[in-house]
Amino acid sequence: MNDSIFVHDHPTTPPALPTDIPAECLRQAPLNLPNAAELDVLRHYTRLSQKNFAIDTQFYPLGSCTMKYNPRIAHAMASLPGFARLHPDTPAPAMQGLLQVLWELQEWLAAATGMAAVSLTPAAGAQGELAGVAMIRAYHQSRGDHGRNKMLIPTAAHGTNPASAQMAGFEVIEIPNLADGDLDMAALDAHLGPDVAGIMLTNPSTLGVFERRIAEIAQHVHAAGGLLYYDGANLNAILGRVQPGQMGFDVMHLNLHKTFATPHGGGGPGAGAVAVQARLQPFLPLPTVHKEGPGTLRWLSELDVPQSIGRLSAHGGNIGVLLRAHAYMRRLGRAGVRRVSAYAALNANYLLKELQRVGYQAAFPQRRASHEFILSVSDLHKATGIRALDVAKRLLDFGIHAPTIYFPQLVPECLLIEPTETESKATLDRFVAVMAQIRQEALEQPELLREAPHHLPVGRLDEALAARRLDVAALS
Amino acid sequence: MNDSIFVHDHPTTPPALPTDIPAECLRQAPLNLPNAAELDVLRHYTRLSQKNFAIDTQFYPLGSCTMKYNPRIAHAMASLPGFARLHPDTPAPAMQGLLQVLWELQEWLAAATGMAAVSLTPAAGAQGELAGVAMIRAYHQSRGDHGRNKMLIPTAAHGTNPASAQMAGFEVIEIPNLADGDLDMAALDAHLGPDVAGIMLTNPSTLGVFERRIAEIAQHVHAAGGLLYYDGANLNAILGRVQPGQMGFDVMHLNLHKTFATPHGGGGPGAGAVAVQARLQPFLPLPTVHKEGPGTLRWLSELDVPQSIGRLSAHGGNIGVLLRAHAYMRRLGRAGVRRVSAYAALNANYLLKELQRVGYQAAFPQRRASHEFILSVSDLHKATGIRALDVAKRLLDFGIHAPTIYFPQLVPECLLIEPTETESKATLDRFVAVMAQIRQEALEQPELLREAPHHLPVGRLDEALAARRLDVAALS
Amino acid sequence: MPYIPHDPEETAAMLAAIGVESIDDLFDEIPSRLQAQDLDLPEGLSEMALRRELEDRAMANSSLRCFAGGGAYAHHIPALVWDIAARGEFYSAYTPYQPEASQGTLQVLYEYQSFITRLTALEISNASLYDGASGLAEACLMALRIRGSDQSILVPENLLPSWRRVLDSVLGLQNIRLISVPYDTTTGLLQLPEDANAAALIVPQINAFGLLEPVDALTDWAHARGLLSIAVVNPLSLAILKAPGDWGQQGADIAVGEGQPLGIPLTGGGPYFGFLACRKAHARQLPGRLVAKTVDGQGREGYCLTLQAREQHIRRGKATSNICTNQGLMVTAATIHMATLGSQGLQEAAMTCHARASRLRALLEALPGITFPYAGAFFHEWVVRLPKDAVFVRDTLLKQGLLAGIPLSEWGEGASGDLLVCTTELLEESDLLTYREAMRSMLEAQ
Amino acid sequence: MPYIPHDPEETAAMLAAIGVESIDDLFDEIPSRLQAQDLDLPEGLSEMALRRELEDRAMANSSLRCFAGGGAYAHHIPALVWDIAARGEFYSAYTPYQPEASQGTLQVLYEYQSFITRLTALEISNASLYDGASGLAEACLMALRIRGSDQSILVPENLLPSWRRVLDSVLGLQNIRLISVPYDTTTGLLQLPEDANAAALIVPQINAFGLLEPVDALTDWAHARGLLSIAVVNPLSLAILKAPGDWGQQGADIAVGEGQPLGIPLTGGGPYFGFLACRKAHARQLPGRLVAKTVDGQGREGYCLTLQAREQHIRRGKATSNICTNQGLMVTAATIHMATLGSQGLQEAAMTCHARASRLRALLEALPGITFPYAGAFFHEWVVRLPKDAVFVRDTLLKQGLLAGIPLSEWGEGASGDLLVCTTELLEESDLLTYREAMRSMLEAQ
Ligand SMILES: Cc1ncc(COP(=O)(O)O)c(C=O)c1O
Ligand SMILES: Cc1ncc(COP(=O)(O)O)c(C=O)c1O
Repeated sequence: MNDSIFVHDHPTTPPALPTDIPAECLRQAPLNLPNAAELDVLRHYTRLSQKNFAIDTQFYPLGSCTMKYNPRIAHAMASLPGFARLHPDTPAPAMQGLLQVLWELQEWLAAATGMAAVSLTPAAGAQGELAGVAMIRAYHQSRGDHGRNKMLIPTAAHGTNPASAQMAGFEVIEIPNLADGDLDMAALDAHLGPDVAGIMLTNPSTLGVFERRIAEIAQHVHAAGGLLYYDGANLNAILGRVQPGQMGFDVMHLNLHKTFATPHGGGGPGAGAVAVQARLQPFLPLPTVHKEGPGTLRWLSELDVPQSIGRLSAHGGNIGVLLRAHAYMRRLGRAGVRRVSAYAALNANYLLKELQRVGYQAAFPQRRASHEFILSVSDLHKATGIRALDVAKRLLDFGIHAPTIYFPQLVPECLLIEPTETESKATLDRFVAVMAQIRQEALEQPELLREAPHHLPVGRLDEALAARRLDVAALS
Repeated sequence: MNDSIFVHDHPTTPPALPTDIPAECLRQAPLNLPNAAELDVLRHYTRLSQKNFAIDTQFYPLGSCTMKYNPRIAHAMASLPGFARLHPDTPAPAMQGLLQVLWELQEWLAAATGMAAVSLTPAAGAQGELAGVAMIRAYHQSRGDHGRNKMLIPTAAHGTNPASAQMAGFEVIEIPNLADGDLDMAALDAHLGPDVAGIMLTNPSTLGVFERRIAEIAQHVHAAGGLLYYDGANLNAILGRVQPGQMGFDVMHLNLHKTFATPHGGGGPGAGAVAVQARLQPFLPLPTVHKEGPGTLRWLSELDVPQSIGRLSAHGGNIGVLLRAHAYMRRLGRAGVRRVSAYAALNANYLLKELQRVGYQAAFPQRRASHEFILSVSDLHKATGIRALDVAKRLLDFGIHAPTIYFPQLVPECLLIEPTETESKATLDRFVAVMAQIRQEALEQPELLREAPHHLPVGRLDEALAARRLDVAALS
Repeated sequence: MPYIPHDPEETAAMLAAIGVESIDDLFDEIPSRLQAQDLDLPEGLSEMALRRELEDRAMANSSLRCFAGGGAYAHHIPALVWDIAARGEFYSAYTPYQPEASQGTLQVLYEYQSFITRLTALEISNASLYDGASGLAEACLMALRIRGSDQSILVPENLLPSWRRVLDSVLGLQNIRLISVPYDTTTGLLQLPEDANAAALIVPQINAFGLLEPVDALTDWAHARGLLSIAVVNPLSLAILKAPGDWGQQGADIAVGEGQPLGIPLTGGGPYFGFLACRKAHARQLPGRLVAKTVDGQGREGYCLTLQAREQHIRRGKATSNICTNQGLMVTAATIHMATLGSQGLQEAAMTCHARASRLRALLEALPGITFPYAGAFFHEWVVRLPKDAVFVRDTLLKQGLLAGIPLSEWGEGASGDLLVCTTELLEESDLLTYREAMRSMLEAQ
Repeated sequence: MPYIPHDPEETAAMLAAIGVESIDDLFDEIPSRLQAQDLDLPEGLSEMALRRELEDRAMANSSLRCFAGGGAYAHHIPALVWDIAARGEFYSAYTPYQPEASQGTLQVLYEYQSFITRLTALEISNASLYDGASGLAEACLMALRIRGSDQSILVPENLLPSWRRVLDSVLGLQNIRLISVPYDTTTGLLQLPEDANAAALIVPQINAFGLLEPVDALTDWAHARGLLSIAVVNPLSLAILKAPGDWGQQGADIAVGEGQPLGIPLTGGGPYFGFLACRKAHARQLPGRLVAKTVDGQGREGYCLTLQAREQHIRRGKATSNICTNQGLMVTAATIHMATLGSQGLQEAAMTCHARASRLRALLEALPGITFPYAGAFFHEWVVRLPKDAVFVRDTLLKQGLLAGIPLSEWGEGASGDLLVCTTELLEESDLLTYREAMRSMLEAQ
């Protein structure tokens, strides 16, 4: 383990506090953050960084997260002083460069999704979901349709879907999936009715397969007066090829930190832009950018958009992330955007085929992979007691980040694998070879997996102890 | 080992070459550099970087190299587009900002060294030495004193000293050191005469001690018509406290990549500015910066300085390095510059004392350390066969870079240790503890040292095989 | 093909392995009528052309000396902060689901939590929320969960209006009542009612006019009436201002704020991050990620996410929040920033901000026609009342390279001449003089 | 104390351990009269104030569209290049004296050497020299060592004059004779004498006027007379131009050049790096560092410095050069740059440079009064002869944000209207048109 930053502290005498501030407002106990030398700080955090797995250093096939290459040029562009030093309350005439970028991004995302309008403000997917279902709510209410308090969500959906629906005041109804991965239409129909506000779907679904009856679903939901929400987490699978708008969705979010290659940053920041069909446009969260003419762009406010669901953060959202997404889209252009889904699908289907070849079981063997796919190691589990967790931990020993495990929960002992389009065949082939070796180890030396990882700074951590002790801050 | 970058190659078809260039001038065989995906390139070099020890990640007490903290602000400043995009042939009125920085640096280095004038152009210490001895040569010749073709150099001097003297057409005469580390005055006097151009000294010397009789030496050399060259590699020991100009030196270089904290970059670029007393000013290498008034700075050329020894590189030297040195000096200011030598000496003397305490032998136990000091492990060698090399390699296992070893060659089994002022007491104490442990290991388990390093990507490499095979480029 | 490594031979080999003819075949489960052809997007650019276009755009934003605050502050960020935060190992990693492969991020978060608890004098800090305003909404929801019955919150009218809007948007969805608490228009300070039925009182220290509130009294008022006290604080100010945990008799229950002043560039409004700290007793109601120290099988110390049962990926609809991706990289930068400055550096920055504010106020006081509507103590921001329309003044000073402040009329507050002015350590004495002179000639002009 | 970690207690404890009273005591071996007190240096600045001062200085340099070359070229550098090269592990390491702890730097250097040998079609490349010009001086010394007897070098008069000056300065010290070889003033190309006694002929491809020389004939001429051929080349041009190893019957013996076009920012003239490649037979005469692949005790592949007996730290006065610190970080960046572009990217960049040069020449040809003194083939740079003084024209175009080229009169060459103009891939068609228009109005003006 690295030393704590606190070991680098050099005690100092706190300064005399201002005398023109009432004593009752002033700090009591001296602030106790470490006073460390600049080199010690630099060294500490540089060395900590080296303990991370990251896209820049490892293959990172974390399903549902689209861990693709984050172009360094996007970081450079977002860091230009002309953007980085801009105060949010700068009047519009003095930030036309930024507004032009944001306006273009709105336009491009609308084009990419087949939607009428976009708001860039949500800070991540989950906030986009909240905005989306809030718009659904506002839409129904604007029509005087007040009884729609239920949101349908597939059992396999990501946890943020029900959490967001709940946060927007909806009751969540779960809809099961069939064995082939598609939604259970009968269950859906059984729930549709005047109390249903809409349904939240991911397509391709979190099961890694395309929901084939999406047109039919849309028709049924719409017929029942509901709206369709599209969780854009899996947009990478169909980018430039299938527009959610064309599938019948009314409102959606995009995870720019997935599909549009902005960095995941060890857990954010992301950006969860929302896109809507025309009838939902009046409800978009604020602010959005409006172009009156070249060089005359401005933010829209409550005065312009009185029906808006309002604001989700104090300013315009995660603008630095939006700048990166803009740079990425501009670099790729029309053809490049379409190639994303093409090669994401190629990599996923190739990997699925190869992993099946070396003995792994697909959760949906009759289906094409989308940009990702699910393996289940239930067979290994039965034969040797080895669990998906053990396979994941052993992968770390080979310098490969583990896939997502135990999500979606309905597939037992599952690994959700998403290679992304930016990985080369050579990287995939190495992954297959390692997975083949791990499978053999599972059968021959299962303890090698059960005790993995062996070659990392720490072994498996005692999570129960962590929760019990709850040592979440160094005591001063 | 990392894969080679060549494994990431994707073959491509070379383009048709221009038709308006004669075929005989065009490339024959297609160029065969790897065409790798951006992510693969990024990952390859990021991972390679992690295999280095560096100041930013490890304590790096490499004697004679002054591996102090390289402030990140200096890098940021040198990278500003206003500097980084400046073409060298930009007319002076359009580069006043840069010229002002360089002019200030000239002034400040003159002040710090007690010299009359400075040229920043040499690219590293060795080029500074070449410039320096060339100026000595030019000086004598300008006076019609043509017989001075010998350069005196202490046996313990750095290899670049004799190499530079040789390169400037001098015959090198070695002067021995006494047992207390000081120069052998008798030997010096014996060689002084009308054929001696001068002497090259480092002070503190490469033995890590201050040459106490420097005033006397200067007097003798000057009396014999010679000049004194100061190798500034060890300036960190006396910065802001003793000026080489005051010690009697006529000409010197500074290693800005040592004393002034510019990065060593895995082997450069450095900067080896030269400073001279007034009588040598006409010979300074070109270009230098001249200030006619505020906002009217310009480069001096051969027309201005006809006696100059000329140019050492096509432009003005390693300007990006000079920008970093300027930023560092400006940040430190008068008081900060003086603190450099104070704390460098404190760290070195403390470390020496502590290492003696745990059993190591100083090469010059009666002397103060300067900013560095020499240990000899001859005692260990006699007792166990363990060599300085083994101690060095074992240190690597503890995440500490090895000191300089076997330099200066005249101290057997030596380690030249330079902690620098930017390391904390805690870091030094840990080093002492590790050295104590290694000493114990040497006595109890010497094979642990002899086979070290154990925890690095590779063990000791077969250098003989390297020279024999001479595999110095991947065959295409 | 930008960012795609495949060459034609590899693609062919992969297709063959899959057993299809073309990439299009991989989409054969998707009804073809859903498959769009060409999207209405521009052509791609080379990296070189992209850089040129975006550098031009960046230049099209004015470069202004910043006297605006209002929740986003121009501070000096040491060069090392983003050099380290932007290292690929931090930048391109994700949530530390595999702790063994994420000890870097996890230890950073643990240190971050430690720093925030020390700044706030509370026991637990989460690992970030989206921003201060959305963080306050989460804090309110948390208070409502803790209090159980009461479905209302007391919201001061001198809370930043943009924050109030976020509360309206987010809490409104769950029909939570936001009870406005007015401020005294002569002092700018909160005016509490005799009594109130609510889960919590929001206490903004500093308030929207830059004024310091009597936080001890406010906190005690809330506690005396069984309300929780939610402190809204500027983290940099806590280097010299009383920590929420020390407010009143018992201290605030929850502290929340905008983390931007801790090393995050302004970037037109984001990404920033929200911090949230509370007492240990309320740990299970905390939204967002939380990192704890623990040990591995060999007893080596290490870090992992903890109390995950609060979160959406486990608890789904019953989670304490829907937040998943949060603001990790911002918090990484903030941690490095705080470690680089240390208590000493933070205190110096805070003291300088305050000194500059006092100085500029003194400079302006001498100008004819200028008044200061609120007399109370401030940290680094105050309202000046100009004898001209503040929007007009602000727009005019723009041309001299100054962002003079935020006209309160843009918030629908105060008089038309009211301008909220902020100073930070980035401003030197010469900048203050420039400001004064610009203001003087502005006011003298007809 | 900037960059010094000690607190007073630590300092006191350390002094006590040493057994002295004060830090000054540590300098007690130095005669006190030598100890200066206060140096004439300015006060220190905070990082914040430093940044502001230097940003102002950087802004005080004009931002110009660059049409100047003459040995330093404005090229696009992909963002990742310096993001990686500036990582602390590369930036703050030193010469890989401990190979086990420096495999990163060593493998980079090995790959660099591999790339240079492929660009030049020679067998061995060293790990860098200071810059192209000083590299040429080293190449001459190397040739003299190989040839042994002859103490002279044939130096073309159409070699860049700054390079010639470096040869004069460095080689002059050892009394080496530099024999000038004139060029034909109508073609700008080298004019060889019938015969010559010298160790080597320098062959600049591209020459100082941007022209391509008949390198096959020149190389064969040299070899026929027992001279070595030293190729001076622009590494980017080698993506499309004949590699030195393929020149003439036997190929050039040594290739040397300025590495700056390979990902190094202009920075007013440096740091750049010199590259030098040769045949394996001459390995032991090579100046500078050299990295080789080898194995460790367990047979694992690794890299280390090799043939160190050539170098000053072993051979001292008899070393092949005095060079020690070289240009490691520049070569690291160049390696990443070449790997990022690949052959394909380098070829595209080279082709674009050439296409732009042809295009701009065509655009200018249409302007009245303009001529081109040399008709020969070029890569990306040529001389235009203006009907006005080129220095005046250059200075006037500066005000329009254009660095129009290098007036040859500044080198003491050509006619007063001669301007050396260079185009790279950074210039777009619109820039060429802007240039043409600026030139047109310039020439039309009285
Ligand atoms: C399918 C799915 N939906 C929604 C989300 C939530 O997105 P975010 O983490 O950006 O809030 C995720 C992200 O992990 C996801 O995978
Ligand atoms: C004592 C001494 N002199 C001279 C030099 C040469 O300096 P440079 O490596 O900058 O050429 C060095 C550097 O290693 C040195 O230590």
